[in-house]
Amino acid sequence: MRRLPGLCVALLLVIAGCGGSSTLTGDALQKQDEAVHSAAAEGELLASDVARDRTTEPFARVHSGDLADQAKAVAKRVRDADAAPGLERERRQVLTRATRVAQALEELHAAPDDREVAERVQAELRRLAA
Amino acid sequence: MKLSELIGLDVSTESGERLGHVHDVRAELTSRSVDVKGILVGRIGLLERLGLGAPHSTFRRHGQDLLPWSAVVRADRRGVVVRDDAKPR
Amino acid sequence: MTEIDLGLSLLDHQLIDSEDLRCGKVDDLDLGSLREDPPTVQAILAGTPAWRNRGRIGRLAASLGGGRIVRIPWEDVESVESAVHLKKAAHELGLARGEDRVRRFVAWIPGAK
Amino acid sequence: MKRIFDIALGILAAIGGFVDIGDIVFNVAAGAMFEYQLLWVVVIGVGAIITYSEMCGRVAVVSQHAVFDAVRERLGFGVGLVALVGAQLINLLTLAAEIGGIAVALQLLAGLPYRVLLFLAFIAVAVVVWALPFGWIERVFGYCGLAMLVFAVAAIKLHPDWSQVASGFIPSANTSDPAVYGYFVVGLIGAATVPYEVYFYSSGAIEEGWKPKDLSVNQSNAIIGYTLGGLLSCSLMIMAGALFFPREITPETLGTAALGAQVPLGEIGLLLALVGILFAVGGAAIDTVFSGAYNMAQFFGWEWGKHRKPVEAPRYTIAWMVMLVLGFLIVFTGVDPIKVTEFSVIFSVVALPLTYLPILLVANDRTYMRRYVNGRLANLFGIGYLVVILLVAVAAIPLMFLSNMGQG
Repeated sequence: MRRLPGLCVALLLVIAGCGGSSTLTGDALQKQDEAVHSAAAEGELLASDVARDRTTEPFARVHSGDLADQAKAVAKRVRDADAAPGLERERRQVLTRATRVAQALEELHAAPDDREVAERVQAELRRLAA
Repeated sequence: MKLSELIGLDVSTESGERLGHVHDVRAELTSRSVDVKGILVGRIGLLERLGLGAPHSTFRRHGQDLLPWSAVVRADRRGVVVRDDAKPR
Repeated sequence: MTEIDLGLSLLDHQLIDSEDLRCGKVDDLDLGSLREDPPTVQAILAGTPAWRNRGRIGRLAASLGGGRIVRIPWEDVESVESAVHLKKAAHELGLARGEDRVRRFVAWIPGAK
Repeated sequence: MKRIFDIALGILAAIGGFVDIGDIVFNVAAGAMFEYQLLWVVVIGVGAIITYSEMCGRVAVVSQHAVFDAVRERLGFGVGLVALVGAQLINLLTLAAEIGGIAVALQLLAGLPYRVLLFLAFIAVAVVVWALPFGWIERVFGYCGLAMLVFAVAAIKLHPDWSQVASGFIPSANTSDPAVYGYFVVGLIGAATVPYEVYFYSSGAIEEGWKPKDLSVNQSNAIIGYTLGGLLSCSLMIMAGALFFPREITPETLGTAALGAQVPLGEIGLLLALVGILFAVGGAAIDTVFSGAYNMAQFFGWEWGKHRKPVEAPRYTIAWMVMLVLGFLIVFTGVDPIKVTEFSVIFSVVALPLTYLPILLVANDRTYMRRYVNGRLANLFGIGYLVVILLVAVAAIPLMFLSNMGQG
């Protein structure tokens, strides 16, 4: 029976983790950062194909829009939350990166058949994904 | 009585020893009628219901006993009572 | 002449009418009086209210559904295989009501006939 | 000659019909997250679906018991009804996900607004189910789904490290996050064994009027087709492992899968991938609609079948229509089809034992199966897989929570 309190705490932590608490721990921040990276890296692949005219206009437009939404969702989550003590600087970094990735992808979304825009976006996203 | 009422009833001997439940009803199918021959009594309810004791199943097992209907003294909603000497084994 | 277990080989099996249409399940069996020697299957019972004795879930399902019990005397049974084949057509036995009620709605869709 | 041709066509249809939205989502995500490490799970999943499709087909043809005939007879009314409700809820979620998938694929192809395309997908599925004959549906969607083979070409063109790929077929678990790993094991098995495939296969065998003598041909079609379909699942994972894993990309949409064909193959790769996804997912939507109606009809004893005119099987007809409308309404609320897919796959694993057990029992009953009763091999695999599925079913829900649905 001694284990019961421990179990309860573990359970509560799990529930809290699922419920999306408004305080970002280091781990949670790391997760959000990985999501931004993922959107940027995928956007880079897409932009590179647009720049070389290896895709279709609808696909480039719709998919860049979806990726921009992913980055925007991260930005919103990070903006609305407080960072755990000592993590405020990291929180801002993630927020800035997410916002920039979203902007770059929005640019591609707005001009999905412009090869020059695509080249610029690709370079920007490569930098942001690094 | 309906089959669904008979299946699941308690089975005991006249002297009051509990034998289990009615799992199924064995019958003889002729071109004209279906005559009840006996009841299958056992304790492993769920497995029997799944047909593990079916006469021709690969998984046939002997968790249930066939009591001939002639051994039944009384069968109503309160349960089935069989003669003492019908007790299996 | 074959030995069968009623719960396993009849109960819950498919009913098929003389026109080869599926028309319900064996929801229960009427064994008549158990004082007969031997008792015999008097009739097949089909229809929502017959689920009443099929455990707690059956009782709940029966109370939610409407309809009536259809009694099919054993004389109307042609043969027992994997399904139970009947000697008469579903509508003669009163087993076609459920399908008939819905048929009206389907019939007006182009290409339904 | 014609016979060989027929067999080849049957196999092709089976390959195209194997992959659905669940396979795409879980295989691509697994490759992106664990590279080739989870390939062995696909083999297990494909083995399960082959074992039980074979058994269901044989049971249906020899004993005329489709899956839910067997479920009701063997589990009884009460447990059977629980199994029915569970199966229908899962069918509904799966259907919703597949309709969403059709709309997403159309959107990526044509760029129209998502909700308009959802409605279009709904109408298209309704018209096809209503108007096309059974055999046609299987073939048309199966053949067009073959465009998915572009992913096999993509996987090769991405030059994966083949020795790494090979070692993925040996179970191993080098992971810092066992819950996520476990979640993907459950998901990959669930995606390969989605229950509607078994319902559809068994009822389809009765619809097409197979006789015991046709059994061996049809069965080998399915076995070869599913094996090759499994290779297609593997190539999705290899593609993702070679392209997304090193770049740390976590796929969140179907578009990411299509991008996986575009990067190595360009525009033609993209188009083939989208057309393949469209028909694979569309065919699955149709199979699910049918499966839902089959299950209801078989449990309650209604007349059923596409070979009947709608007025001859009116309750069955209404059943599929209601299924389709409900499935459409679920995605039309705007839920993410990918999320719906994940739920449907994970819950389907939980419900699977109640489908497999009755089939295994009837397949062992000589009264109905006569000389076609399960042999040792079928029982060895049948019982083995039942145990595997039971274990996976027990683990599924806890893993879903522990891994935060694979998010870690």
